[in-house]
Amino acid sequence: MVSSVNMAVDLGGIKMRNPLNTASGTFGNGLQFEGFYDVGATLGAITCKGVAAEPWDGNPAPRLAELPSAMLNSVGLQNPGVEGFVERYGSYLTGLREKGCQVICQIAGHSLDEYRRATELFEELAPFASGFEVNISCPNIAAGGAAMGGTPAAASQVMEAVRPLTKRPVIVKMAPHDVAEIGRALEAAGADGLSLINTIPGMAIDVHTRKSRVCRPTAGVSGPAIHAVAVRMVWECAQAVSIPLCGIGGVATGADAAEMILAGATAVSIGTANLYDPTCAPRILAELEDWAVEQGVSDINELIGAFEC
Amino acid sequence: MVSSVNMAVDLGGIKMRNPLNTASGTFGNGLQFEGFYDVGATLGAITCKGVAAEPWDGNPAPRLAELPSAMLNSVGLQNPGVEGFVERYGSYLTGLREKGCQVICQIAGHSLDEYRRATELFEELAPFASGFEVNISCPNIAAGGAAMGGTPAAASQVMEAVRPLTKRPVIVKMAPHDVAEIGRALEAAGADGLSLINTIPGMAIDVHTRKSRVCRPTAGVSGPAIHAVAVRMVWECAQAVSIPLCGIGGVATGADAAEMILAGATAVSIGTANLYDPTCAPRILAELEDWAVEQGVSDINELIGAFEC
Amino acid sequence: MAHTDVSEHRYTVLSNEPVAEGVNRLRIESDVARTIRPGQFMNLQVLGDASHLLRIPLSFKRADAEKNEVELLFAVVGEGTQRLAKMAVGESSTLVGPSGRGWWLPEREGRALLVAGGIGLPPVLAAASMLAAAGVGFDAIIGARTASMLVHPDVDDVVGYGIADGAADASGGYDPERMVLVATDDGTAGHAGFTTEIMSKLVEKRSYAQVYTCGPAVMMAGVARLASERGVDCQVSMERMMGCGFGACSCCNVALAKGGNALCCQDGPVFDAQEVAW
Amino acid sequence: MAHTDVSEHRYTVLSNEPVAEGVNRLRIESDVARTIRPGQFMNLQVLGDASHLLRIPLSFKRADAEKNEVELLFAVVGEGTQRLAKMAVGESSTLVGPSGRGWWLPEREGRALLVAGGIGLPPVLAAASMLAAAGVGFDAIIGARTASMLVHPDVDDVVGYGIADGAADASGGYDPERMVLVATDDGTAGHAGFTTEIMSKLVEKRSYAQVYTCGPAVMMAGVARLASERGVDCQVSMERMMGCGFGACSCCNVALAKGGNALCCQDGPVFDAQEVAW
Ligand SMILES: Cc1cc2nc3c(=O)[nH]c(=O)nc-3n(C[C@H](O)[C@H](O)[C@H](O)COP(=O)(O)OP(=O)(O)OC[C@H]3O[C@@H](n4cnc5c(N)ncnc54)[C@H](O)[C@@H]3O)c2cc1C
Ligand SMILES: Cc1cc2nc3c(=O)[nH]c(=O)nc-3n(C[C@H](O)[C@H](O)[C@H](O)COP(=O)(O)OP(=O)(O)OC[C@H]3O[C@@H](n4cnc5c(N)ncnc54)[C@H](O)[C@@H]3O)c2cc1C
Ligand SMILES: Cc1cc2nc3c(=O)[nH]c(=O)nc-3n(C[C@H](O)[C@H](O)[C@H](O)COP(=O)(O)O)c2cc1C
Ligand SMILES: Cc1cc2nc3c(=O)[nH]c(=O)nc-3n(C[C@H](O)[C@H](O)[C@H](O)COP(=O)(O)O)c2cc1C
Ligand code: FES
Ligand code: FES
Repeated sequence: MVSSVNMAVDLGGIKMRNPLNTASGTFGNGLQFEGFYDVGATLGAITCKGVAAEPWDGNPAPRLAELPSAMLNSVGLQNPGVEGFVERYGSYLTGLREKGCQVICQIAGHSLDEYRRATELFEELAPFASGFEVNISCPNIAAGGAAMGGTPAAASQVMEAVRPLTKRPVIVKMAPHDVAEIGRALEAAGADGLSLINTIPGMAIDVHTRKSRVCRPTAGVSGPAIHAVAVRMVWECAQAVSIPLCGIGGVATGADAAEMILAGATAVSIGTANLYDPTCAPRILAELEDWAVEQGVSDINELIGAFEC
Repeated sequence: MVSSVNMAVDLGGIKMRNPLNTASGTFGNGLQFEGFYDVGATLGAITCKGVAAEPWDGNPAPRLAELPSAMLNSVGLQNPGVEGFVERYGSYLTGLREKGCQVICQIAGHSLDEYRRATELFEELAPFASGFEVNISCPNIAAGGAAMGGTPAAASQVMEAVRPLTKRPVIVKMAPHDVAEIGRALEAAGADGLSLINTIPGMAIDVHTRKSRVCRPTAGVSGPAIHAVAVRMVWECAQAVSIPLCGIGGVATGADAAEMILAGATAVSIGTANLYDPTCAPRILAELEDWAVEQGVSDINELIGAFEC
Repeated sequence: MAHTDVSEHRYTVLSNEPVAEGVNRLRIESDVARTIRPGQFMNLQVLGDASHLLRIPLSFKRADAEKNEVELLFAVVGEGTQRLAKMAVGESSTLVGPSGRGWWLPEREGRALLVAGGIGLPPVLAAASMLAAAGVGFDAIIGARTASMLVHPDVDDVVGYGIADGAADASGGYDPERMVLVATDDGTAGHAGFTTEIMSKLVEKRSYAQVYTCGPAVMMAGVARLASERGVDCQVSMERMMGCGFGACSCCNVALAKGGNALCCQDGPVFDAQEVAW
Repeated sequence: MAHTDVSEHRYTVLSNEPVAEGVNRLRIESDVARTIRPGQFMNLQVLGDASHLLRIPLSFKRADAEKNEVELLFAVVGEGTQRLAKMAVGESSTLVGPSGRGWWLPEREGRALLVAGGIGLPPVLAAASMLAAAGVGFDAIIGARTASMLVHPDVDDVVGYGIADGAADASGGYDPERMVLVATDDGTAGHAGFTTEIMSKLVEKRSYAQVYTCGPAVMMAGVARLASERGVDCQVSMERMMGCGFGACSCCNVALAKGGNALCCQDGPVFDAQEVAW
């Protein structure tokens, strides 16, 4: 990809060749997309599915419902544990690194101890990880996840537990809630960057059976329907912290990604759009680059936070 | 409307012939819909546009942008003040009451004092008001609105200021934020009911100009895109309080309204759908009634909070 | 103030085809033809894509109350108008209208001047028909970005066409006084430049009692300024994004010179140019 | 585990018409025909309504690698399949596939039994073709709610039709042993009742090495139980709402008998019935 505009960005020490990243849980672990395009040659980074120290089964079916311009999921972090993950994807992910695509491994846990153990295992088994993303915002598990990230104090605790265990960059995946306040707390606790937002908790009821359309009463809303809310939260968070942000939520076009950057995001992750439009990432990247050219900058970094209000 | 199911509900002392209400700011003050159907003969209640003691100009253009399955508005509570409102709509609204449709007047203000003055003026000038809704959740004004309703303490203050000034039912319109906690505080402060949610703050940037697509950086997202989030918040709030709720957010079909009721709403307001589908209310009412029949109940009240989880 | 005559009507497509670059002529059958007046508008629902909630507000060129027919011109600019352009003959949906306040006849005696820019054309053509029917003489300035975007047949049909004195009027008669002048940004037809440039010369030659204008906001502001400098009354048809189109949401405000806001869909879309804060 | 052969392909509609009440036959031209195998599926995008994000996962009846053609049958159940039913000849969009793991040939020698319920039919017809090509004899039980919902021509075409012994096979030959039995819930054709009722009698008369089934979950569970009681291997084609259809989201889990979850789109849709936690 030859371009007149420098597209490289630095997400808290994770040096990306361009701002495009993938949202955890919506990109398998990269391999699933190799039939669509050359992942390693295209993206700035990929963020892998949340992985815990031990394997998790995830939630029972049904995990998915369709909503207007959105989907509702309750996967519940099904994952094979760090060992299983490294076994299955380690060599593939090592290959991605060699192609210049950064690999961000996501750390999940039900308790501080589990977060610690997962981090230790990753440190030991995943030399290919460019950095880590700590998931304190999954709305679909009963313990850990959003339950651990709901207040500045709880969020900091997780960051403080993980921080001493690795020298690699650590970013934190935030829930769509009090992002300025919690962002500040996470920055103080040593986060190298923040990614936001995770899905917005929502509810869909089958009015005939009076039961949830998914396996739990509430689940996570994602997709274009949440984009404007996500951009607003990125902007609010950007005002509050000085560490870099990865903007996530309903990005499906280059313009959507550009909005995130203008609002203050250094990198942008594609989530749900990967699922229904698996070839979207190279297109979004091209559109983003065209936009940077149109804006007359020589470096995309000039556009970060360049929203005028 | 002859029905085998009792559709009448009691929204904190506001006795509605059926659960259908309209969301403030999306229904003019009723009169605008008379060309579409007989408002007074159809709805359980209407909620009027927010009105302050003195006239407000509202925000400059543009106030509106279209989003996927949603719209973004920044009207900023343009209103003619209580006197102007009563002068223009008083006799029409008195007529609605006579037809059996309740009239809820919405109170807006920039400060506790302004909320008090508006309430006093309404008490004096609006005998047609069945009750009041206090707006502590408008995201589109710099002072008052959501700024007054952001914490349990601030929200209670407004309720405590208004409460002694009227004997009529007072419900409070809540922002999509900490609804359980703030709901409990409002119940303790004497609210007869709660209505939720107001629009979700969002942001839409024109990436060519780098400026907001509306007049302020952030504005309010409404429509089908927010429905699942709204249902979840109604459910969360219903667990936390024992006063009745009016469910609002993206209701466009009878099934959407039924979800609100199952989640714990006593009444349901139609908002944005009134704008793009102005004849929707009678259709939604018929669908809701069909659903109640299908569910085999003799009284719609049996379905309030009947979500099974 | 209340527009309880605004209602929902079905419409059925009678014809729908391109008439200039990026412009379609749409003929619909609808009851709204019976009540709609020049300068008013209707808000059309185009089915198919539930992610686009809002209707499409369109002015019209001509309504035939007897045949229940309305003729519209619309620019294909975004996804809504693209879907509208795909509606086939016989397809039907609903519209909300007739909406807003339309043009009024000149309050003073004398000639009228019509200035249309781009897709501001349809309501200006409706004004022409209104004036012709009332026996008010008028001249017209029609602007477009380039020749291929000029809606020749429709302009011709209603006000006559070309940079010439004298033209057929809407009733088929002939007004030997009428001037119809064309401007394109790139000079591919008529004057190379803006309609306001023609207007500033024309108002020196002829005197007018009333200007009717619709087009891009910057053009209308220029037209309003020229009219006001000459002390000529000026009616402008304003555009705003519309949430409802019938006064229910307050999304379509037009700032007023005296302070405060009017609603474009209810108090307009036609305003006295003097009342608007430009 | 990795399905890097899953890719995006264009498809163009060759024909699309109703063949039974609420069921369309869709023939498409697409490269996916070259690689897709019986029991696999594809995930079709239907353009038009941006509010529906998800693609429509469909199994297929027959693929012709030489002609680049795939034949599908789909039930019109909701908005997505309604839009698909409106796609006209020549219209095109994209699909993702070939997805998942298809049917495999029986591991033991002997006759196979096919059991299809409702719109579970297409993958079962694909299994029939696969068996016929491999020279494996089979019987078939085809269920529907009512006679008008039976897809006569397609069943006939592939396995023969009717409550009779002996039927034409896919290669046009004649299998004098083949039984093709029909059940409708309301008795308007064949046995009045469930396919499992026929099956429980049939397995007493004939012995089978392998059952292939697709249909409503409750039917498949019944078929799996009957098979397991008789010690017959059973392959089931499962359905789940799918976020992606290629292993990227983990939305389509199928609970396993040994504990844990498989992904329907990647580890299935065809599973060994014994592996599934019913
Ligand atoms: C009272 C009124 C009368 C109108 N009459 C006509 C007419 O006779 N013929 C005609 O071609 N157009 C007319 N318009 C403009 C027309 O409504 C818009 O072009 C149309 O809504 C665009 O829809 P879209 O989905 O294709 O575009 P979008 O994709 O929504 O937007 C494309 C562009 O059009 C602008 N736009 C969108 N909606 C409106 C709107 N409601 N008003 C103004 N600009 C808008 C957007 O800002 C954007 O720049 C009128 C508008 C109003 C308010
Ligand atoms: C692997 C696989 C193969 C399939 N093969 C076929 C086939 O060959 N022919 C056929 O007619 N149908 C098949 N289906 C089912 C088909 O995908 C759904 O009927 C279709 O997606 C419904 O879309 P809709 O938008 O019309 O319905 P919606 O309005 O979304 O829903 C209508 C109903 O269909 C159900 N449904 C929606 N999506 C799915 C889904 N992905 N899987 C199962 N049920 C769903 C909903 O729960 C609801 O009850 C298959 C499904 C899977 C998973
Ligand atoms: C099916 C699915 C699974 C997800 N799994 C995870 C996960 O494991 N970890 C996580 O942090 N976020 C997860 N998310 C949230 C996404 O990473 C992302 O934050 C969210 O979907 C919003 O972005 P989008 O609208 O672009 O999808 C998941 C989302 C979806 C739709
Ligand atoms: C154009 C517009 C104006 C609004 N004005 C008000 C208002 O004056 N007071 C208020 O409490 N809510 C106001 N709202 C919020 C609605 O009452 C409602 O809470 C919100 O739109 C969510 O419901 P919906 O998705 O059905 O529209 C407004 C919403 C819109 C779209
Ligand atoms: S568009 Fe709703 S008030 Fe004008
Ligand atoms: S549908 Fe996404 S993993 Fe199966």
